[in-house]
Amino acid sequence: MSLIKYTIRRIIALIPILLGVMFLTFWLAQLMPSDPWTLMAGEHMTDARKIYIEDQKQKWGYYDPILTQFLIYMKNLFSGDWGNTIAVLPKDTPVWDIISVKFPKTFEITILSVSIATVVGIFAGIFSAVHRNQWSDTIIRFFALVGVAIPVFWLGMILQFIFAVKLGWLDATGYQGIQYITYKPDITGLRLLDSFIKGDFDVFKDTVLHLIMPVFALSFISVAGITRQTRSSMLEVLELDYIRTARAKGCSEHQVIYKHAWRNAQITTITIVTLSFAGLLGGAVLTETTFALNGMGMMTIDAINKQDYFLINASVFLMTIIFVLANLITDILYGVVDPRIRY
Amino acid sequence: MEDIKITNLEAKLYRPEPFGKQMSEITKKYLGFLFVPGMKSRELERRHEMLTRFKSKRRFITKLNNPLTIFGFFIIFIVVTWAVFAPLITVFDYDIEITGIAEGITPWSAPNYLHPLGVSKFGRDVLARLIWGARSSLTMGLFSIIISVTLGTLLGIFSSYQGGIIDNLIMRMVDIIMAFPGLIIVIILISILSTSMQTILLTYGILGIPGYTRLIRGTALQEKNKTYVEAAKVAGANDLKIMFKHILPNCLAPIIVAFTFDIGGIILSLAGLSFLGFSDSSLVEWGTDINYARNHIYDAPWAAFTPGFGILLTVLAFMLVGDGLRDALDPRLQGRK
Amino acid sequence: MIEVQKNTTNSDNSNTEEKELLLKVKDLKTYFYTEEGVVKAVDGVSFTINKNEILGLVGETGCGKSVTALSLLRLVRSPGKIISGQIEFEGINLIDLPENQMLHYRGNTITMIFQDPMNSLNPVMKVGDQLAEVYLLHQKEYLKEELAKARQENSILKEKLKQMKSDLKNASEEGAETLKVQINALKRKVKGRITLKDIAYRESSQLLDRIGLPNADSLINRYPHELSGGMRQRIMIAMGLACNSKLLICDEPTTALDVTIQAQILDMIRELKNRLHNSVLFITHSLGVIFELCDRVAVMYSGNIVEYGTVEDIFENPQHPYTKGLLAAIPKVTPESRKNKLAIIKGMVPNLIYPPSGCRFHPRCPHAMKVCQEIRPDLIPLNNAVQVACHLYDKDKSDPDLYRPLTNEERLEATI
Amino acid sequence: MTESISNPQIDEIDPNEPVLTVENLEVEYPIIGGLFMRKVGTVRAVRGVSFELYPNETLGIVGESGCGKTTIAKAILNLVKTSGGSIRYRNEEIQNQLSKKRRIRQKIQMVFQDPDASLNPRMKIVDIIGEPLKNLLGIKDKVELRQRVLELMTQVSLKAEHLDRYPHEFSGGQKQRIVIAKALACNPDVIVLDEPTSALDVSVQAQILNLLQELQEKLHLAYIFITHDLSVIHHIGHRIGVMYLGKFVETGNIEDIFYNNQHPYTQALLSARPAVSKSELQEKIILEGEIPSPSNPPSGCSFHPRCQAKMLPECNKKEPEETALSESHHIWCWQFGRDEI
Repeated sequence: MSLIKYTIRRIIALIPILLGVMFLTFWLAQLMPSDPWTLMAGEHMTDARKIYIEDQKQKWGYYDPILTQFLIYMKNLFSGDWGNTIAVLPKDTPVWDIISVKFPKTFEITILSVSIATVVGIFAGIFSAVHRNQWSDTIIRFFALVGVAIPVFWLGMILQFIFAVKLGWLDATGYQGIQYITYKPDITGLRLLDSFIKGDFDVFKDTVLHLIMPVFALSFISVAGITRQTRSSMLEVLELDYIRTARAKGCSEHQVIYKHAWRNAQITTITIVTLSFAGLLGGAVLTETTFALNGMGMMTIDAINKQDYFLINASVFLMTIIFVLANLITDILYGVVDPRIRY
Repeated sequence: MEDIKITNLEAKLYRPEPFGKQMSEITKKYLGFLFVPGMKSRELERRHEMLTRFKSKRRFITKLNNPLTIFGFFIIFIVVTWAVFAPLITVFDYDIEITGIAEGITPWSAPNYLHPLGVSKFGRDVLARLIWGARSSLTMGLFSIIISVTLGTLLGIFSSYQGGIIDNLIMRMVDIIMAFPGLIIVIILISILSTSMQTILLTYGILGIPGYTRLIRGTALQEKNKTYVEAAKVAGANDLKIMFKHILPNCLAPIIVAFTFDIGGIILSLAGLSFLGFSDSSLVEWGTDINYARNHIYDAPWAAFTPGFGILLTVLAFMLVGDGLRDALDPRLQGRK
Repeated sequence: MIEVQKNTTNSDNSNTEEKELLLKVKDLKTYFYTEEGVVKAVDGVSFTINKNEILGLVGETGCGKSVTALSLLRLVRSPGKIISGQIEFEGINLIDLPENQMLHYRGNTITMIFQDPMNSLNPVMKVGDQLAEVYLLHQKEYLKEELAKARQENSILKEKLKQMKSDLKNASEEGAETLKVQINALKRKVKGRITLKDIAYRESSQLLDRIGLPNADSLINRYPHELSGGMRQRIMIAMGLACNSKLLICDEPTTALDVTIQAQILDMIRELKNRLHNSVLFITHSLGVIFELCDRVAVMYSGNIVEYGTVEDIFENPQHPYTKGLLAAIPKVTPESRKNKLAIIKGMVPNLIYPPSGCRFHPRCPHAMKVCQEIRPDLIPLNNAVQVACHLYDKDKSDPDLYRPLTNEERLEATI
Repeated sequence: MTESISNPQIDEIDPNEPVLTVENLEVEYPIIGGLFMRKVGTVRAVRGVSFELYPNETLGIVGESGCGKTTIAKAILNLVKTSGGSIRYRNEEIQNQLSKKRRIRQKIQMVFQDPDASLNPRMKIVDIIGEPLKNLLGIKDKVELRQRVLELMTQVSLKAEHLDRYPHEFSGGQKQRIVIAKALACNPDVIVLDEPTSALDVSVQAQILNLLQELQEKLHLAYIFITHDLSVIHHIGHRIGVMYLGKFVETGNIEDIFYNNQHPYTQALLSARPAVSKSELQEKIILEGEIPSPSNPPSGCSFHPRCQAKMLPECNKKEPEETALSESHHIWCWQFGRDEI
């Protein structure tokens, strides 16, 4: 009961944030040096083109003040019309069509990386906390810090150099081998999942081989954060009084750690996991660039470079929504794990 | 009550002793028992008294004394030396590094004795660019973080102390800014404004404010409810004094830790930004170098690896020191090791 | 309800010798290796606890009483370490036991209650889970038996239910009505599947009932933060008594509570002890609580026991200067006590890293002699039951140089 | 700019003139909750408390946690906002505006419960004790400040070498001395002591209590001594108010409260106090249940659900009124008030 109330309260608290972000993005995109309509026009315009542009101008409220434009934009957004691309190829396609192709790609890498990172990070963190100040702890801490400090694109390049250039085991870039370039993941959009469902194990294997390096690079970085967070919250929890009670009850060290301490340390780990998921989803730009994976990140950069107004807006909105949702999920999980929070 | 009372004369004459005299006192007290036989047990007590006086400092330093932190300090020292004395260390001038070295040098050539780390685009010396790059990374990292820390701290303390509507308003703004996808929004801002160093620096500085505001607000809220704040009010301190004389000094520990961490973080994201091509072209920058060398990992891997290694080491150093500082400063970890 | 205080506590002290020995601690030393130096928190403590008695351990902050308690269960955490000594529990030296056998004692035969009930219960686990855990840890066999019984009963009930349902089909109209009522009643009793945890839960709720907590059923489904401090402490006590432990160690269980709640908790401990005939080691800094609750008392100062004997003897006729000072420092509620100033013990508790030489109390002691500075006194028995660690009661005081009072100057040196 | 240190009008002491008068003090805290985190109710932490404080006397306020005794202290010192009643310092209304009146701020000081928490860990002792001197008396000169601080420290038996140390280098008792020295800095008339010894050990408590008594004799201070420990207040107090759930239930002098107590709560509280000698032992009255939450106090007399005296019909309907048993002894209980209605 109270959990539902708590959830509703969290959702209400998130709405103004979402609106604020949307407006700011909208405003920033308007501030960009070039005007979408001029870009749209091109050099040699047919009359039909002129009419089309004028239509678009009317539709998006070009002649109205910015607030009205924003409202119009929001209205269109909710009715499913996210605008058409202006400069990014293919031109004049609905933005949503492009995103629905790019998004699963990024999503696939992200979910894989974060799941691996979560499992590894939590265990490494607990191990490190339990063996505090022993050599194994120092090594884990050092690697965790390396993970935080390493530039992901550089890590990617090193992987490429070793496994693609020197050893020749893997392809340096891309999503698939040249022979599968036409393969369309048309069930969920996730290449691994679709090929597995359809039984195309050649494609599946090919995809796995292509994803190993980017997923490794991304998870190496998120593992670091998760390990550090888990370690420090475990250390904190292990000093608390109720851990002493658990020991006095006769719990073995294993029970103390996994039954009592870990449940309480989870709370902070949840945050870092959900936030790194949201962060990777929005910020896999660098990895995608390094490995030439044509996902959301690369698309957004392309859109900014070409000043594709609608595409920029749409992708920033999407990333913010994901971030806000991740926050919401974190909050709800907090409430589930810790009964004290949902008063 | 106590055995020793201070005479009035003593009270009037009492001034803090000069440092040298204090030190000689300490040596006398530390080592006195060596010279006077049979004094040992009582000397131990005195020694303990002196120890408690210096305990906090001592504890702080011993806590920093672990191999990882020392390693971090060592690297920071080297990188800072590079940045400050770059013109003395390398034979290649900054201008030459920008325009490229005179003819006769093949671009992307392998390391040789004149160019120990090889040559990159336009015949630029990789080592020289590594050294010059430290300068721009550190300057940009430091300046933007100083903007964030100063403004973020002020806002955080103010927000937490005022509470109510002001606090709510500030925190909603913070939430909004923090909900943006960081790198993307920087790129958008830069493409609106310009890719000059000042713009990038300011953008990062301003986008960093909310993080600090939130951090400081959290700590300050805890401090605000402690009894010493009420005691200060009873002693007649006004709001400004309470905010900056009482609350702020007690919030410094997390600021210092976050500061060290974030210098590393900013250097890292600046590198990412230049890797994507959004950088000030008049700067020697590690990220830019990697960007240039990206397509040459087949024929000139050194050109990409060296600056990357520079980034890794510098960032790692700041993180190591930040980690060490956190262990030393965190009150929750105090008193155990 | 006005309850006359049961003076059982002080009544049967006379026959201490006849009592059976439960725990014998000998020369226990627990040190903490910190950066500033070695903290000698417990430095040679010896005492015994008999069956069916309450021993009080009293002392001021930092005298090592809590560390003593934790040492008994070997719960001292790094950087602390038990250096030497013996902890003989029913003839078995706990110090030598391997860790997995020690687990069998913790929470089972020896249980412990801590000071702060707020933080001593796991905030994310229901009260019932935490109580059930004790049963699951230590009484699995018993639970399994109960489970088998419960399952059998349940299956019988299920059969009966089936039978009734089939009866219902061919019952007359009148009979059907009553049958329906019966079936519904039975349905509530029958459970789908009974697990070990259910049994543990049932036991927990019965336990809470037994020790007199109202609404045990709803209590076990709550989280600790929903309960008051006194309630939490009662849950802690219940947890300690779940397995009919032989020794209950209470580490300042009432310090964080209000006086009226403290009275309730003390009453409860006293009553439970009378019912279960277990032993209690009660640690507190409050002499009053000791006086009202305990049979015997050990007074600790700076890691040592300085006086040890029956509560009556020590409170009526304290021997050690520290005990005397402590008793005199308490404001009393009698008309004449207001007229005088409180007696004070000069100085402050010594640091445990560099404790004073000899008797640790000598820098604050009004009777300090030269010998106190040099030799640490042992506990020596006085008139039968009381033992005191003080040079004032040395039998041989022939050496005039050793047994002269400290000069003012020496004293000053010692108090720095 | 700076106000003069000694105000002749204030410094004159008339022992029969109350130095502090509190009338019908009310303090409320909002309860925040619901879907939108709005105010959904109020906790009446203090409900109509009145007392007078005379120079040279110690007024004890006794009660269990959550009964509002600390709130009274904070209300007097303007650390919480009051919602009703009046607080007067020698006939000058100071309710909710003490912070603005530097002249009176000097005269009312406070000692907090936890000496550890009431000292700013990042300030030196000289700065801590010197703070009121700087802020309230406007002493800016460093040498003079050190001088004054040293005098104060001597008064509470601290040594000159302690001047430049940080709080963590002191023991609990010494820290409390520092706090007392700070409170004494501006020659106050009233010191509110909020459980000044409850965080301390018995032997240190005795030192502090003796110090407080000495200071009172020497400086003619008036104390409001808040505590939960009856034996302490028996030792140091002159008049006592026993509080339960935001209200006084019984007030009187030592004789009245300790040897002629009438209210069932006072009796229970006294008997619950652990004795340390045979002569003090008495029958235990074990109260049942817990102290109710002040956000949802019981109807009528707030003590009635735990009261062990015979229940009267009024007990759970109307709040009891004040009844004077003697000139000094007042009680809020229907067992006494009923006859006169």
